[in-house]
Amino acid sequence: MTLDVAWAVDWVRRSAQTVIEHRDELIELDRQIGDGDHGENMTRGFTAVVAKLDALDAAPADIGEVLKLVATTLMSTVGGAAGPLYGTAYLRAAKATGVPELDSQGVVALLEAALEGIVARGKATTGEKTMVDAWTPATEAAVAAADSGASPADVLSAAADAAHEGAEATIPLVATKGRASYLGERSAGHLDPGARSTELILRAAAQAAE
Amino acid sequence: MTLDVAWAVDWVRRSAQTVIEHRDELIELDRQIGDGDHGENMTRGFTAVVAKLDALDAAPADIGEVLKLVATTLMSTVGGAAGPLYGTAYLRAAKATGVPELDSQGVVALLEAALEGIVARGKATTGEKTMVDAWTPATEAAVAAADSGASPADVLSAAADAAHEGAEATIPLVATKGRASYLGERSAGHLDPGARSTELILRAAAQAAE
Amino acid sequence: MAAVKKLINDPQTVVAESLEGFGAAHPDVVTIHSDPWFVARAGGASAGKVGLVSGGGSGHEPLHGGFVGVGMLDAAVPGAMFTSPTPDQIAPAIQAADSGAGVLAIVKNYTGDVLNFETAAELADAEGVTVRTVVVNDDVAVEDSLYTAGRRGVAGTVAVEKIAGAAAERGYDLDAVAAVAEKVIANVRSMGVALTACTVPHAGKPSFDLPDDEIEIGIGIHGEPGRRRIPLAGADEITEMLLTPVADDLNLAGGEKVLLFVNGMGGTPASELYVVYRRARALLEERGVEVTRSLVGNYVTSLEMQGASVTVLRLDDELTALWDAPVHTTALRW
Amino acid sequence: MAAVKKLINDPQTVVAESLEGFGAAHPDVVTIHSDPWFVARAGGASAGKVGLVSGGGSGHEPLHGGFVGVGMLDAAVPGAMFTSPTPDQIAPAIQAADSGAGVLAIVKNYTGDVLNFETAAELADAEGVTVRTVVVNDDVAVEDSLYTAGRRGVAGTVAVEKIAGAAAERGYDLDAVAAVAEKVIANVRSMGVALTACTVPHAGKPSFDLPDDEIEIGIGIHGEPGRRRIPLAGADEITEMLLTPVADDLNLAGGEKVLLFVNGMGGTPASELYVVYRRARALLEERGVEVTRSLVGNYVTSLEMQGASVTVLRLDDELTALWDAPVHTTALRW
Ligand SMILES: Nc1ncnc2c1ncn2[C@@H]1O[C@H](COP(=O)(O)OP(=O)(O)O)[C@@H](O)[C@H]1O
Ligand SMILES: Nc1ncnc2c1ncn2[C@@H]1O[C@H](COP(=O)(O)OP(=O)(O)O)[C@@H](O)[C@H]1O
Ligand SMILES: [Mg+2]
Ligand SMILES: [Mg+2]
Ligand SMILES: [Mg+2]
Ligand SMILES: [Mg+2]
Repeated sequence: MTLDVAWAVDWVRRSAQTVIEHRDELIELDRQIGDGDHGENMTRGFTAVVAKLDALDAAPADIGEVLKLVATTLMSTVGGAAGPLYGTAYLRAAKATGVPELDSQGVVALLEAALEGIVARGKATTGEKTMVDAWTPATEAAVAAADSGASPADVLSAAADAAHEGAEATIPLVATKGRASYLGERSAGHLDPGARSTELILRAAAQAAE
Repeated sequence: MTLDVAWAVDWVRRSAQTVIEHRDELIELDRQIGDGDHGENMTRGFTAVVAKLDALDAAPADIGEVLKLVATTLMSTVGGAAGPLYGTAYLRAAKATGVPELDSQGVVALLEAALEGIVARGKATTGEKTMVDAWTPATEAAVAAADSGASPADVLSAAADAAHEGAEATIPLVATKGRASYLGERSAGHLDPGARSTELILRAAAQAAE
Repeated sequence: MAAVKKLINDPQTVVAESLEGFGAAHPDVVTIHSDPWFVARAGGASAGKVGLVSGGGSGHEPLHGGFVGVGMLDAAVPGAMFTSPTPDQIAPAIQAADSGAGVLAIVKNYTGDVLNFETAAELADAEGVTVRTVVVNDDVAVEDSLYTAGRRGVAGTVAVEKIAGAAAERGYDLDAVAAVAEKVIANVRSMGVALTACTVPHAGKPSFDLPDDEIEIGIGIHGEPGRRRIPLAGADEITEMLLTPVADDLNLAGGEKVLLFVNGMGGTPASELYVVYRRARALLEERGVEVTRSLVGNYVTSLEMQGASVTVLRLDDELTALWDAPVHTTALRW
Repeated sequence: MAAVKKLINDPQTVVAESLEGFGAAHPDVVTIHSDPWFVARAGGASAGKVGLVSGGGSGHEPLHGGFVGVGMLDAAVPGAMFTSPTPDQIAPAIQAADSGAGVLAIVKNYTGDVLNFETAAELADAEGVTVRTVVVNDDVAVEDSLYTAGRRGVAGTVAVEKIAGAAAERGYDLDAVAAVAEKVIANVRSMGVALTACTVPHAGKPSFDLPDDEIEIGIGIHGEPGRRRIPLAGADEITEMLLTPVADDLNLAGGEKVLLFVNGMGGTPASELYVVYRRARALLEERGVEVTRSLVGNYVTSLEMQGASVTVLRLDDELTALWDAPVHTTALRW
């Protein structure tokens, strides 16, 4: 089994839907330890992405084209920290997936490229209470699943599960990157909004692959 | 029975005490239909009056001297509408009482002069929801009491009672003078703060005469 | 009474401490007199120039102290919070502003301000100063009638002070300065809205209680409730409720030129004031009125109140030139 | 979500409508570009002058649009409320500001601002514009460490923009303008306090919940909670909590000259800012430090937040002269 461009389009549409559904929750998480805009930023970005998708003359040729559209649209509409971070993630993922279909190792390559992009831009490592704390275990879980022969759908499902765990695990952390770091010790006890949006997006990927 | 300068000093001290005690109530009344400062203004003024009295080298010679001290001090410390109005009231009253002792007709003359001063300054007539609505019935009641042979203490007591009635009667009125007039119909249903402070001051006069 | 949540030390000292800070921050523009309290131009009265004095309760900053300086006021007299100053403050300020050419007192139409300035003018007159008084009454929310206290003076006061100040600087004599001030007063109208009340320090609680979904239309600048309370509406709709009575009262006709002034009540973000400005300007343009001058900002405030007022001044060439004339105060400068 | 009590029509349109109003009110100073949104000087880039561009989330007005004009910025890029603008807004603004002498980007130290400006600089560079970037990080409330996002950029940004702007106007080349901007950054520190939270329009509720008798010390300008929450105190005491870490971090010594800047967070009355100024100045004087320049007002705000920040800039002759140089923007003018 492999994932094709239809999966990519479905992933993006599901991402938009789940981000919009969780807009208020993401705002509230960001209000606790940031500036309360993450849900609004992601909603604005993914709404624009869907509008761009809808406006395409021809169906996108490959997964890479879809991801590139997401990358440039998020970059130009989200702003804040999340805009460049997710933008770079999708841009690197697009470059890693210039192929018509993805097998399990292809999915791993996509996730690894995205994570590398985020780290290259944001310079965060794990434990700093950022989206990296969701992306890193997600990527690791994907590697393990793919290495044990799981299908692309199962690889994504494992990634989403691990992203969930990773996001929850940000709660006790004291932030040392991003806006939450200004709070010092007071940032502990709250879930990182970017980690939560990461989890939502990876869950959407898994569901699109089901 | 007549009232002397000791009464005048006692009146002023009692006025200060009652105004200070009712500071918050006067603020609240003014907050309803004005700008919430009447209690503060009167407290500031009468606190200064008492300080001036305390600082006098020699006891005041006559009632007029006491009232003039009140007039100039209120004029220079109260501000707002109440400052010039009460200031003029006491100034006119001082002029009308350049005598060592006041009999009942002398008390009437004091009140009439005060009322005339307020009207001369503020150009309000009765029914406009101002302190004039307390001073006018007070003065009328004083005239009636004095004419029927009441003592100065009873004249003042009648005046205070009438001021109370007059103040209560401002509640349904729509203000057409002073700050409350800006509210139009919305000024109805509230007691006028200046009418209330008038009542307090006249009650202090009666109690000082007891 | 619970301590009120403000950056103050004590409600009794806030006005004095604030004036001290103001004087320390701007010694090149103002000098603070402390006994009695008033603000005068650094350097004192200019020989031969008509003096301009205004004043009123504190809590409306930058009005009036922020408008003391070249091209505007010579002195400003601050009362206690929301309370007119007393004659014995005003009279010395008038004297300080006089250089022999007389003094124009610019008074906002409140019983307290009018009465205290009246007495002060008598006192100054007794000291040989010629004083003329103009009374600003631009607030169309209030019915103007012979049988009431009349309309309040609100944000339009800035235009009166600026334009009369420029006239005085140009050498107009006292009658002429008074005449141009009266011309501004005759041609300026305002109306305001409050989204929240304000808290006078000594009162310790909000000036009125307003539910989260209601606003007060037709408020003054002393935290008084307005003429009516209405449900919260969009900025465009609210702006129309403010602009329409202003423009109607001025009888504005197509082709006329105006100054449009959107004033913040103290706690409204600048971004919102520009949203109001945008709509007010569009409404004027729909009437064929040309907005040739603009002012947007917090100039006549009610402490931390959220809300705004819209002021329109009908301009002619004289008023426009005087508006454009140089001004160097702490709050207005060009 | 209940409608939020603001003078806006819609959280989605408030930034655009506000910019439209801003442009309409001040056509002599700024031109508004709408696709993408940025504010540029009316008249465009001056030939041969280094261009200055800044930007950041909206909601801090007058920062940055209010500082566009002669002697300060060439362009300002507003993001959504409290959200950094995007590279495709910033890059055209940089290009518009360039007249061939290169552009200095003044960026406040937030991950979002830094990343978006970084990408924009790459884009502009690809179009042949030489871009240098300085990052303002004056907030001493935040620990500055190699292992964190570092200190935030807050009110000190005004000093950087003013002084670098004057340097550019005087003909300094790009390296020299960047050097003087870095000198300001090295010598400016700030710290802020919030008495109330602010409400971002799209969030619809206050940025934090603060009891009536508590305040947040060490806040930024995005409605984030501060470093710690303390019981309400008097203005003098609070001012000391702000000024002391600022002066300590600057290692101010007796005899040094400084600019003292008391900034309002948007909803604080001017009278209170001067109470803070008064105390901050006294504390500096107690240290033997001379306050030779002052600025007091709402310049870097957090919507309608009540609170203030204290900024101190160590001055030398060059910085003083550049601070004094003429400036003509909508928010700062002399
Ligand atoms: N340096 C970084 N590396 C990775 N992720 C980061 C970094 N800084 C911030 N983030 C992520 O960005 C999220 C905040 O995004 P958002 O609220 O949209 O932007 P902003 O902080 O500019 O308001 C945080 O929850 C965190 O997960
Ligand atoms: N024209 C007037 N004539 C008589 N009394 C007046 C007049 N205007 C106002 N007052 C009285 O003054 C009172 C308000 O006083 P105060 O609150 O101290 O002054 P201000 O209205 O300036 O804040 C009113 O309650 C009213 O009784
Ligand atoms: Mg955020
Ligand atoms: Mg009052
Ligand atoms: Mg008053
Ligand atoms: Mg943000």
